[in-house]
Amino acid sequence: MERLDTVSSLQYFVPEIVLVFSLMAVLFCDLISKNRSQSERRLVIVIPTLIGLVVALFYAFAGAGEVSAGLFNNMVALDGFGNVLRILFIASSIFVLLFTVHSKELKSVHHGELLVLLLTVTVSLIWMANSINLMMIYLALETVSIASYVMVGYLKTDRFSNEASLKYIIFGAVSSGTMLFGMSLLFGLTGSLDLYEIRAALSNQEIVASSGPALMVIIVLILAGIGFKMATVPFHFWCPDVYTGAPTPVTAFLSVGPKVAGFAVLVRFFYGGLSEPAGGHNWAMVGSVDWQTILMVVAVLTMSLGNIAALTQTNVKRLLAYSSIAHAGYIMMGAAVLTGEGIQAMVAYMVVYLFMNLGAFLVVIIVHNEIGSFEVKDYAGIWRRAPMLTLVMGVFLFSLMGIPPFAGFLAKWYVFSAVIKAGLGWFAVVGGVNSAIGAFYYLQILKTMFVDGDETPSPAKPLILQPIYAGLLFVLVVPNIIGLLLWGYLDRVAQYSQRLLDVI
Amino acid sequence: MIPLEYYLVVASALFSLGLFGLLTKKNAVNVLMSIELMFNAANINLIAFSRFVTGDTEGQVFALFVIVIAACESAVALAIVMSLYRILKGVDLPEASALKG
Amino acid sequence: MALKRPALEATISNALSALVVGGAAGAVVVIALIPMIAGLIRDGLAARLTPTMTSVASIAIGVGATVFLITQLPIFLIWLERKIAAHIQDRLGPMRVGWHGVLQSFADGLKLLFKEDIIVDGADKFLFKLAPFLTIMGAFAAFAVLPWGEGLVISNLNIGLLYAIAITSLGAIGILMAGWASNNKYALYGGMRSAAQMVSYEIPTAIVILSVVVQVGSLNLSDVIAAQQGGVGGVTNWFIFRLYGLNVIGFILFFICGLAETNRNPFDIPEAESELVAGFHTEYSGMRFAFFFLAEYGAMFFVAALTAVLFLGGWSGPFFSGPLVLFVKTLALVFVQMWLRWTLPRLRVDQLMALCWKYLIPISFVVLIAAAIDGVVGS
Amino acid sequence: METLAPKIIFWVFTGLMLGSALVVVLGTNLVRAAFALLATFFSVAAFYAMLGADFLAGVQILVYVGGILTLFLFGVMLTNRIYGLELETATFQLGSGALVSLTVFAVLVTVVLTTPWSQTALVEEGPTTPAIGRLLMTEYVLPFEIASVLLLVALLGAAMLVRRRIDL
Repeated sequence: MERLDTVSSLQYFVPEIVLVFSLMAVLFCDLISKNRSQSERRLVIVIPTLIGLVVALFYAFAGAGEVSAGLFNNMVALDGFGNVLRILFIASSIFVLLFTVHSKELKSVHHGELLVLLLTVTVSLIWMANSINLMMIYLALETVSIASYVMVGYLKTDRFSNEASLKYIIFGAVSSGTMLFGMSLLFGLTGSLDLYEIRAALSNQEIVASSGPALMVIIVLILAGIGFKMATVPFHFWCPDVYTGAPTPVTAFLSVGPKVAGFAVLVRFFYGGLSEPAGGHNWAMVGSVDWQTILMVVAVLTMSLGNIAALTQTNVKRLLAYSSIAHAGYIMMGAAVLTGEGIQAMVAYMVVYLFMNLGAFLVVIIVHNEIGSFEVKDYAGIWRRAPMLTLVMGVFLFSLMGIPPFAGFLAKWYVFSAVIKAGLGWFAVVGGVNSAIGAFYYLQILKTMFVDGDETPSPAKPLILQPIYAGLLFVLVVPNIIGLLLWGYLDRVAQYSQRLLDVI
Repeated sequence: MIPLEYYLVVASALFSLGLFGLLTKKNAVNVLMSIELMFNAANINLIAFSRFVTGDTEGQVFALFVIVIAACESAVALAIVMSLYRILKGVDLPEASALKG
Repeated sequence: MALKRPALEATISNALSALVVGGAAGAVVVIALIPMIAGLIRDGLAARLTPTMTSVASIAIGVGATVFLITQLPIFLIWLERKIAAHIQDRLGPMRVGWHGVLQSFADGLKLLFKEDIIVDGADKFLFKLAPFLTIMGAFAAFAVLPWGEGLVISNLNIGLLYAIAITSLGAIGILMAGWASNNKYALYGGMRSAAQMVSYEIPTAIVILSVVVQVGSLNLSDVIAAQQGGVGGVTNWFIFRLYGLNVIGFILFFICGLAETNRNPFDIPEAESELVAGFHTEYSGMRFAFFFLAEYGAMFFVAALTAVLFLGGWSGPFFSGPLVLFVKTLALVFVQMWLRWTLPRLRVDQLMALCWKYLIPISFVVLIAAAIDGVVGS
Repeated sequence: METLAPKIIFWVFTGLMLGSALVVVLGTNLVRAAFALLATFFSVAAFYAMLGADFLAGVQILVYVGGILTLFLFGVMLTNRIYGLELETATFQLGSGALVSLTVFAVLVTVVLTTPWSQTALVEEGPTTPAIGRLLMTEYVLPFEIASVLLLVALLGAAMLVRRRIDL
């Protein structure tokens, strides 16, 4: 593991720098266009945001090389895992940016601050996912949180948006305070903030023997903060309310970005700080606490609760929120197995999840633009008005279910095979049962869309897609349909991402 | 000299008090105050450890960042509270429960 | 003439309560002095006295001198202000008590001491009583780090400037508390305006202070003065003459912010009598009212003294150095403050905020960046 | 005398801190709770000073008392009917709240007291400002820059949220 100083780190940091500069540029463009008309002004701020994100995406691809190092004196990691997630975050932001353009919910508000916040969250998600220092983790996590609190409450005249934001900030502040307390105890126990030094300190037998309870408390406290971001049980309370109240494009973003970054922190913290490579693709825990069991229990509870609670939902956004909790459980399965395959499976799942979940939310946005409702029952008769849209939604939902020809199956296959390979057959069975339960509520939406008739007697007028949304739907749906053909690419990405900082 | 454990126990007490306020208070601003108590408890820990365990200023730098973050967080939180107050004319948490299910 | 019995009782009880208040005030002042006492034990006079004498003697001297200074100075300043106001308005001002009314403030103080101690109905009694102490504590505790001469500083804190900015913010809390506890809407508006104003103007103040800190390389006030000694006639090294004249801008900014921080004209909207009766101290009377007055004049003096220390060389002067030099410089600045008060009209609240956020803060950043660039180039 | 004084100071500030924190969480008057927070923040600053972190003590007073507390007071006063002092703050689930927090306290204290923290020899207290400044400009330069982004965004977001005008 190479430790680079500030100046030599900068060359690996181009996407982040591009994002920071573009957020300042957007702020500036917003200010100088104060006297323009609304549509002009929106153009003036959307274009620099898009350019910034695309340029950052380009550099993120260009920078995904073979080097692996601890940048800025071991503050953030540069490795395969981080490089893949970096691309993932920027890509999801581009999608979300394009979602906002014609969204009916955000039509009446000024977009300037929203785009600045979007760029901030994007860049700080990258920092969060790559932090290998407790202070960096905390700071990046809080930057993500604070910016997304404002994004959730962006519709300031809307009661739901405001309430969601208040709930989000209170739960967020509590969990971050709890995590901070845990971090302070960990700092005291090991005398360091650097995750790799913490691992070294915890390998010391003397400390291990005497610090069992302390380490246990620390892990529980820190899991509160990470679990909040991942929305895993028991820190998932906020998730349905916030997802329902937030503007839908923001919800779509929250369901991908911070969640993935939360899992990245989980991997960095537990694989980097609390376990060490033990030959082959295996990791072994350091310290005297069996945190693997904790993670497994959390994973099982999370997916079961998510799936069961989703069964009774009538609001699409709420249903997708519970579905995203369930998916967090599946991703957690990959994290809990403590092998390289587990990390591969997580990343593969997250990549696929990006396409299927954002796709489902895009359909929700389009339908809401048209019918102005998020209730499942109002989706009745969509099939007659927009057959293509319904088919596309079908693909996304089948993918979320994990039905074979679609990409979602591939994601689940990765996770379950990693779990079985680690010798945890029962864990895979639990996952399988959960997938079966999950199928119910996804099918329910489909049934409403396809079968249930529109009660209004007037002839159904066809739903017209904005060209930009049609293009986005196409981009999102294709990877889902040809899922199995993408196996080779996904495999390469997954293997590349397994290159965590000190295990190449 | 006061030993390390004294500071840690006081910090734990402060943390638990914050937790108690958090669980029992209805007013959003009061809940935010309780959260500040938790942040302060963690900061006492950090600084005590940086004095007794590491003997350098690393923990103090962390505490400095925590103070900065706490300031940002309460600014945004109170802005949200104000914004919600304009709609609800009150900031008791059980009132803010239109989102249910 | 003999007083009627109830009236006598009332007078006695008022006098007693005033004494209690006064005693409590003394206690608070002593609490405010704790940092100074600690500083004295640590470095102050320790070198010059024998070990056994150190603690007792230094505490006595420190407390005695400071209490005398901070309680008597405002009384003098109040008299000064009245005379200046009068002469600006072409009249004589107080003339009867003592030579040119020099004892007028003492007479007023005595009167305030014997006034009935009123706590309005519906006031939050505890906070109502606490607020003046908090305010006066914030104003006077700052004096602990003010260096009066070579080694003549009560507490030579190495975070002196930070301490000074931090502890003065207590005043804002005290004012907010007074405004709240009075249960009077004018008082509450006054308190909130005042707090908003003080918090806003703290930003440019701190940035200007930082620009000086960048040039000195220390937060210690003694170091700030040490960095300004020497030069032609002992004057040219003052910070106001350095940094290619940019520090003049810093000086002016700091002075303006000082006016706003102490709620002086033209920034006295918190107590704008034409809009808000008397602002946060509308409901206060007697000794407690006097406390707010003392705190205001103490804060004025401190801000002027800090300006002198930061930009005008502190106690080091062109011909000779010492406490008197700082005192003269400070009084000169206090005179300008009073002069402005009786010359300029009051700002509106939006003008006040616009001035701070749109002009003072950007300009202060320019000064800070210039100082930083100068420091980098210089090294 | 030499050994007694720090102890007295410690216990005084401990009492002040926990007492005022109790007022914050148990008191029924919201404004008093906010003002009690002043004492808490102040005694935390005193703790920092006792632990040799003089710069942090200054920052604590400056940011918490001068900034956050003022913000809270404004928050309280602007989000309540401000005339009349009956500013009650209601509580709920007192019993379970007490149970949970007492359990947490018991667990934390047990952990804190049973864990052998690896303590080093105490170094002489000195000014910490230069050391903190150096760390911020060398090792922690990235967090420092991130903090500036955070401050910018928090300012922007808070201003956006409280601006009354619904601008297009």
